[in-house]
Amino acid sequence: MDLSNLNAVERAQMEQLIEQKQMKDFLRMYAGLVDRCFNDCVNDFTSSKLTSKEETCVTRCTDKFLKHSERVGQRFAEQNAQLQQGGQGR
Amino acid sequence: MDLSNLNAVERAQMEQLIEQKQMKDFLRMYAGLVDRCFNDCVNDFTSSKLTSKEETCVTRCTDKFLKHSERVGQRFAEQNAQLQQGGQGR
Amino acid sequence: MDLSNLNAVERAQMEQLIEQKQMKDFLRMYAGLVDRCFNDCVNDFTSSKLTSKEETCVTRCTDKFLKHSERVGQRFAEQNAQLQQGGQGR
Amino acid sequence: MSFLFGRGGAQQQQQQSSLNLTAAESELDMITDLFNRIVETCYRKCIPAPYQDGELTKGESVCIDRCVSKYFETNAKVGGKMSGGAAGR
Amino acid sequence: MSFLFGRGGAQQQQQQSSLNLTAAESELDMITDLFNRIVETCYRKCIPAPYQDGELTKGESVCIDRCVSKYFETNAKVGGKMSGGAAGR
Amino acid sequence: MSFLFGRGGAQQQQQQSSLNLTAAESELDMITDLFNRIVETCYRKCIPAPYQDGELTKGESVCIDRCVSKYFETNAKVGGKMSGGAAGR
Repeated sequence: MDLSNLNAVERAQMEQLIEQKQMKDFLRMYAGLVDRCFNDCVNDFTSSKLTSKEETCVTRCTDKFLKHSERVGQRFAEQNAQLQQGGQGR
Repeated sequence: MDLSNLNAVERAQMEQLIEQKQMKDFLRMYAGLVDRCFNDCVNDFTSSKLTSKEETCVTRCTDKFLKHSERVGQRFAEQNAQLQQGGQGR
Repeated sequence: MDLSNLNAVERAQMEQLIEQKQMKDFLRMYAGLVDRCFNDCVNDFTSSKLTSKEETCVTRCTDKFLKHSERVGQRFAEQNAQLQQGGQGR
Repeated sequence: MSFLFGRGGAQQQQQQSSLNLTAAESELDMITDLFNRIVETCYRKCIPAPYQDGELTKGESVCIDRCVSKYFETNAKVGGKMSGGAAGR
Repeated sequence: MSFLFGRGGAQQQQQQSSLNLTAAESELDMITDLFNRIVETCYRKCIPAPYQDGELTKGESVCIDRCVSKYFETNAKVGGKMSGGAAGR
Repeated sequence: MSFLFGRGGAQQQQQQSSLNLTAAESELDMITDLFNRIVETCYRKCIPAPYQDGELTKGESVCIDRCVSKYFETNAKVGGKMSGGAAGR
């Protein structure tokens, strides 16, 4: 993303904005992760506490998703860089 | 939610903000309810008016969802209060 | 949508707001279209390029969706006009 | 002093202007949201994959028309229940 | 000059006030979002179509209670993993 | 009077600055949204429950790589149709 047409004041404001958005996006991802793992793992409502099977599933789901998200991030950055070089620009 | 670190002016602004958000959230819930009940109940497109079977389904769906939402609200408030007392903070 | 209670300055601001929202809504529709057609058409991950079958599906999906969206727009405008006349307000 | 007085008057106009715009903006958002939901829902109900070609079939077109009509009717029905019946919140 | 100085002091108060409100607003948004997700998720898990009538059955009510409890437990579990373990971003 | 003139000049700078930031912010939002959609979609396509363990299998990793690549290709394809073909709105 090209920030070179912003002056110093704008760049500082943009950096603060990016920081706020990153926090907001982290919270969004966290909420989505809870939702996904609950939906995939929790189907037994004979008790009000998670069964040990459900706990294990939630743990694995969280680990898998975070690693998945990291890998997508790497491939995404590569694809984005290719687009920039190919001159398809933005 | 702890509003005690806000002064009187801020508290008034927060109360106005909460009011706006409640309205926005009510509209969001209403739109989601229409969507859910339409998806669950309406599958017959041989006519452009709701059949009486579809009308009944939509009525029941709406009633059930509002009672469901009320019950979740009660359990949610209890869970939230437990978290506050347990000192797990938020 | 009744803009007659706005004065000239407000009307100009509203028109600018509508323009920004239309751009935002176009981008939202574009992103949703990519997501839908990918979900419906792309299921073969034995290669990293779209197969010709997947390409055809994506093309048809895009065409169908845009025509669908256009038709919904026409019916939506008619329904909205009926509501205005019926005095049910909004 | 008239400068301050004028600013006060301008502030009041500013607030009323702001309220008018906020109300118009809320209405626009609601209509846009309703439209987007109908597009999404009626596509799912009327136009299933796999896609034979890029045109709408006669059956799909008729389905879309009826779907939009039924959605508006459902929207009104639910709205009626929520303003008349017990609030659930 | 005191006019300018006063405005500077008012600006600092404005910023602190703004931060307090932003923090309170963020917290409100998070709680609202959590509530809405639980309503959505537990409806899907506990109350399937077709709908026999407009009341909650005993079974549905019990399911809702347990669903809310389990969701909070899942929320805490995932939160614990994300603050303790490796960040995935 | 120079005060008023200066404020006018500052206002123009303010507007241009505001436009630059708005454009940069829009771009950031679009990229973030695309990333989030790819994470969601490729997880659904490549990593089905039940979960045997907390690591990605070799098959899942390869699927993710290809899914990201295909998603970018689809994104470009749809974008091309929408700028070149008939607008549907």
